[in-house]
Amino acid sequence: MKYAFFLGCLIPARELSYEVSVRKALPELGVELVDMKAANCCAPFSIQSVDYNSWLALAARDLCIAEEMGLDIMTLCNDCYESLLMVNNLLKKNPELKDKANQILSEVGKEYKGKVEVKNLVDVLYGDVGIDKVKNAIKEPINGLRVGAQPGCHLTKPKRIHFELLRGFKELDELIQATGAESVPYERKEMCCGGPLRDINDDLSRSISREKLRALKDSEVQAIATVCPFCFLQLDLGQLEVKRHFNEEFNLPVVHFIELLRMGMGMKLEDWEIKSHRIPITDLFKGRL
Amino acid sequence: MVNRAVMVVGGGIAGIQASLDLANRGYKVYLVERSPSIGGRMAQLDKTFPTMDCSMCILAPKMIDCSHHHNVQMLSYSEVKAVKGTTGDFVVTVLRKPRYVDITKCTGCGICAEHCPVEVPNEFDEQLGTRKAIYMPFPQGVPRAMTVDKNNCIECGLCIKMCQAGAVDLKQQPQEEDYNVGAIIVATGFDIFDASQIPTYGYGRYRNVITSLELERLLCASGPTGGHLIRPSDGKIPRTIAFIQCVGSRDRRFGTTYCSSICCKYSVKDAVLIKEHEPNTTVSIFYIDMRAFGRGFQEFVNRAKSEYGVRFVRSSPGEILEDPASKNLRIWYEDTVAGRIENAELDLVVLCPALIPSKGSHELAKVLGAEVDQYGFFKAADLITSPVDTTVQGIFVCGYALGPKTGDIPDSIMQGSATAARVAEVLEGSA
Amino acid sequence: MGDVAGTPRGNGILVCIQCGRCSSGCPVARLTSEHNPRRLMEMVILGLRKEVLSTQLPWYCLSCFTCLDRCPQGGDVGDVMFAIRNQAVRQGNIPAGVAAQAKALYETTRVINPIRSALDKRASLGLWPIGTEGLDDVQKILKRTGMDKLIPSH
Amino acid sequence: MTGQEPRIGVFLCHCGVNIGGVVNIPEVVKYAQTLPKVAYAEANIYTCSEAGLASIRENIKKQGLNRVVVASCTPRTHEPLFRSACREAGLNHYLFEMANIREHCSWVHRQQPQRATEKAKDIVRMAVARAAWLEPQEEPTLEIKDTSLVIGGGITGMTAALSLANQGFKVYLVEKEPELGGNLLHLHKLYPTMQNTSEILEPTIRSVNASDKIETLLSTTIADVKGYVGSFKVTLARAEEKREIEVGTILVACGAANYTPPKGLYQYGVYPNIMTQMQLDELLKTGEVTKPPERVVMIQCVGSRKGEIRAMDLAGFPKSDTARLLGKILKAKKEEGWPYCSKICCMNAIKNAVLVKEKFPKADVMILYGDVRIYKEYEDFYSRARERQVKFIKHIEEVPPEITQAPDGRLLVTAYDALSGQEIKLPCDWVILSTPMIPRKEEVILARMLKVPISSDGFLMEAHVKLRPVDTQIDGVFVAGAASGPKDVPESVVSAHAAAARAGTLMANKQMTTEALTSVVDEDQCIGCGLCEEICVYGAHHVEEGTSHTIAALCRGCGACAAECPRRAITMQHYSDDQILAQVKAALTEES
Repeated sequence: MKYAFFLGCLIPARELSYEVSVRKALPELGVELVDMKAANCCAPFSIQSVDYNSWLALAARDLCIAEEMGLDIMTLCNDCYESLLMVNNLLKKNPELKDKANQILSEVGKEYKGKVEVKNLVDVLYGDVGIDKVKNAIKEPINGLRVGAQPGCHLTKPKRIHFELLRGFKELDELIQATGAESVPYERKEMCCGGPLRDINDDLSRSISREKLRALKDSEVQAIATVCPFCFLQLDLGQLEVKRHFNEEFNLPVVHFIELLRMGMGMKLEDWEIKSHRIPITDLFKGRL
Repeated sequence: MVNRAVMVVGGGIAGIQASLDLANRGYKVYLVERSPSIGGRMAQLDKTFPTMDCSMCILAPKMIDCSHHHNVQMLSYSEVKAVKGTTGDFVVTVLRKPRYVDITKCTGCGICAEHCPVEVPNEFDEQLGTRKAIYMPFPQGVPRAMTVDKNNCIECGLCIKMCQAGAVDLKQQPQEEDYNVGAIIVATGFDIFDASQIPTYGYGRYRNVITSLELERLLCASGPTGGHLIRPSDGKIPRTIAFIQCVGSRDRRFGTTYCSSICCKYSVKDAVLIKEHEPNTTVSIFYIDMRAFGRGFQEFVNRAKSEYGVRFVRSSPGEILEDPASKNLRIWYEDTVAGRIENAELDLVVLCPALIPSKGSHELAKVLGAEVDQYGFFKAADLITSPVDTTVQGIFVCGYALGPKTGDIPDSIMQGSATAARVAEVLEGSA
Repeated sequence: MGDVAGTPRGNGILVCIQCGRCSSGCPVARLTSEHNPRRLMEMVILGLRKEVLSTQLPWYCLSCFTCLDRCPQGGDVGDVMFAIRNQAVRQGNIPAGVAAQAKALYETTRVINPIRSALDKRASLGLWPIGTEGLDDVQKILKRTGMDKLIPSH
Repeated sequence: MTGQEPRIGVFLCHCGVNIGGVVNIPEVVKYAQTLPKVAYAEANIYTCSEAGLASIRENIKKQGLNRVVVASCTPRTHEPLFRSACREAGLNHYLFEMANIREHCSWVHRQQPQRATEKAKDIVRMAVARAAWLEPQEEPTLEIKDTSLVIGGGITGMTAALSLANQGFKVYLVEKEPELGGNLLHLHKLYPTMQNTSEILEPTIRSVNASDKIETLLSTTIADVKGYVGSFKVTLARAEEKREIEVGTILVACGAANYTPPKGLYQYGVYPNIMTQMQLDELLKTGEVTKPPERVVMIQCVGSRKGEIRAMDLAGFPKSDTARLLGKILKAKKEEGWPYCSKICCMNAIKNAVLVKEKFPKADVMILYGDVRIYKEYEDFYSRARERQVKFIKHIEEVPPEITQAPDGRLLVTAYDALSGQEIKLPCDWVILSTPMIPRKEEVILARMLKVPISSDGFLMEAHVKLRPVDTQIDGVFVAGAASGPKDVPESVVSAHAAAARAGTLMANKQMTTEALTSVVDEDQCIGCGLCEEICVYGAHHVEEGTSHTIAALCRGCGACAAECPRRAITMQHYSDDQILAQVKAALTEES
């Protein structure tokens, strides 16, 4: 299994530990990652809000790069996933849009052909690697840990599937169970982390995070597992901000799901990685770090 | 020589009306009904607007007329399997499912049921009540004969011992019979949209979220609770109740884009009934458009508001959450006229699901070679000029088998009579 | 209304029956009465340009798509928001945060960029250095689409 | 049975828990057995069930019963059933008496089961007392002429006429206008198929004219109706000339009128370019539009869903004044509006909105509504209208839209949009008012001739709003289409076929029997004062050679004549003084 590895902007800038865990864990599961060094930003919501055509063209350019590599794309960030998948679907379905994008791309000597798929970490682990292979890779199961999964909005939404009809995000749940931990159901599981309003309306953004955190607290989870680096940032760093503004404290450790998997596979986290969590995880994962 | 025999498929109010009109005219009518008794959906209802007649009370006499009528031969617990021929000369093959009871001997006294040790949920009560493995779906059932539900029967033989008439016969076999008729009338009615397909409302997960048909049974004096409105989770009398309209209706996600036509109206009726049962209950109706069309309904809505204090909220709620401990429900909605997002705690929520084509009607359409519309209801030959003709000559359709063209019971009855006219025209006359 | 309905992401406006499932599911609308996706749709339908485009209203949306999830008409309310925002930006209505990201994109191909220490850390871990490869591609594209002119202070 | 000693059988019904849950039935059974002339009494779970009826039949024979009392629910729904049970057992069904211990007892006294039981005993005692005096009656048989009169030459009337003709009956089709077609003549296109009305009308009119069984009478009205089911004698008037025909059945299909707003309502008749949907239809049909409109605003429920329910109690009117008094009511209604929802206006508005869009693609079309009452699968039609950017604006009763005229002569609609919570100003070129279908004056006068009751909202009343939608309370008279309330074309066509079926069945059987429940005049006592003839609304009495006679087929057994008669010369069969008084006595005597 070989993928064009789409890093996006946030991970190299803020969530290095996510990237590192992926680079360490996936090869163990037979996944080979090839970097997309010439890629540009996926054109997330902020850019989509400014101009539609630019969104199409920028995302299409990244897709072209993957096509040139002849590889499907794997993203880590839900925003990148949403943007690239949406555009890929749009251009595949709609020849007019495809021509429009290609006219713009002709400026930079590229042409979108529609030959690759866009996948996210969960798709790859659950769909391509397979849940059994993941289970087998678990050496030190994280038994008994009550985890609240935060799949993030754009894991399912960009497929324009009514997730009302597939509540609970069974793929991520099963992956968490595979590590031996328990994926605890909680109210508003499908609810947004609040991240998208960061820098637009911080107060609202934090209030939403608070609601989410309250729901998680209510169902007595010990840790939150995220897939999207934005969700991670919003719920990890966010807890400090919530504490500062509403002086309401949760102390819920947040981990990237891949870290959970990695610990389950018996790979210890390094000191700097542990420190990169604003809410300390040391007590919770004693002996695994 | 005109073939003055007709087959009516479906023993609901529409089929009954068509049968009686034709029988009174001297036609031989074969009335085919899939379930053990005729009566259809109307038999399940509590009371009917606006006379507030008890539904069964005005239906029962018509049902019995059918069973008495020398021109009506009832083929209950039977299904149409095949059709050959054309107008004036159809040959219909009917599967007579084994009742395991000799209908000519059984008096329906019910002693067998009293002794039957097997108790299962009763479909007629929307699973809220129970029946035995040998049963009559409801006391006024027609024909007045028991039926053995072989899937649940443990063959203990008690019923055979108990039956004075010696009517029970567990060895009965399915039989296929051919009937030669001049015309066919389809009156297969509707089924209910599965509300659990909209998980945000929690039907199937939250016990105090019920469908309107379940409510009818709860309100009905001869229903599982003897007409006492109690909520499923704890048998308490609900003090705060909400109706939610358009559950599956006007919904593109399930292809049920149409308005089911009756939900607004029966909700107002039920709301008023609840107020009459328990005056100090808060009843709210959540709607998008209050479609109280037709004579008397708008006036009824006004009375529900002013006299009974029923609350009307223009809103389609976003979600319902259950409190695991109390099983009370929290409903999130926007009062769109006030522009406020609100939430309220409720004891009971009644969903008003879309009406969809009845099970098996699609197969029937295939057998008949009749076209169905995009929703799966029988297609009228011409929406304006031939509203009760199917696309096949000599085959007619009435009641909800036509889809939401049928606003309510009077519409079904009119269509039933209309098919009778069409049959007479086609068989006796020049059209 | 036409301006929105006419755009690729805006046609969701046409199916709206104002039922209120989007608003009652919206996490933001629950917190502030200022945001109400249903009302915003109605205002667009009525063609209240000024009230919609020159205010904060289009910028409250999280793009969490819960509305899309709830809409019985399958209407993509979340998408309509982008159609509205595109118009708002052309009226000069663009929040600082969005403007900053757009600017960063134009100048570095990224909306967020690593700080010095993060770059050093990458190096120390032997990860490939984040550069600005493809920058003139990005700039060519944004010039072609005219988005460069939409970025304030640029 | 007369002269024979009464042997009364009493059957008490539990009606499941309806009665049994409140009244102590076993106790009442015991009590009934003690009553004079009662030979037998039993209880049934459901007397109306096969088992219950079987038991009645058996015991008539076994116990030699010659009177039967059933104490259960209402005769309205169940008497025919029990009567036939008696007949089947060879007992004249006028020897059957029914006591209502459900509506009159168990349902209204749920809280006091003890006293309810006592009351049930009283009711049963009274029924038994009357039963003792019951006498067998012979029901007159009427010949039914196989000719039908259809009143109204609109789509409903023509469809009904064709159906009857196709069933093989002779039909007189009467239309007051000089041509067939009715309301459809004024409409442009029909939903949901969007066909031109002519596509529907012309073929229908052609087949009406082609049918040798239909005699069409144009510019003709109904002057008078005499007779009764099977042989109505109808006087038709064409200008001056009168003509009498005899028919077995009558179908009323005179349709409905369209409400015209009073001058000034929404500035109707004050400013130009304010019209009703009907007028818009004609405009779109003729297509004579000088200047294409930039914006068209439609307002729903103009004159409907207004005011309170006020019964149009015509029964109280002296016949001669019907027209005048009715005129008054219609005038009042014109001011205050009609209470009901006219059902078809929303669809009609959307249809015309789409047509306007097709004709003038640039036009902005807005519909101000209270509720969008697009029922049935027409919802898809509503969706298509939104896709064509027809705009729907919900206003609330409290803040009705206002219309003024801008200096430039354009109209300005100011409306409160409930869903955005703000007032909006809509400069526009046309304002279209959606007005309801309302009862016709002629229709109501006709109703008086036919003795068909009028419903509270002025339309002809069905025999039973749920179960008998096209029958009337008068045997042989049927109603179809908008005459019994607003209907669109498909619904009217269905009701036309339904009425044709009911009438056809009646005529196909060639004869029917009617209730013996009529008045009889004791000729020795009668002085021929004619009071009975005067008060009988059914015209069942006429005085000849100094004595009054009853026309059995017309008599509805109301008993007004018997009550009026100064000489007590009139007896109501099956409701004789003896029977009533026995009942009253029983009511007053304390139970033993």
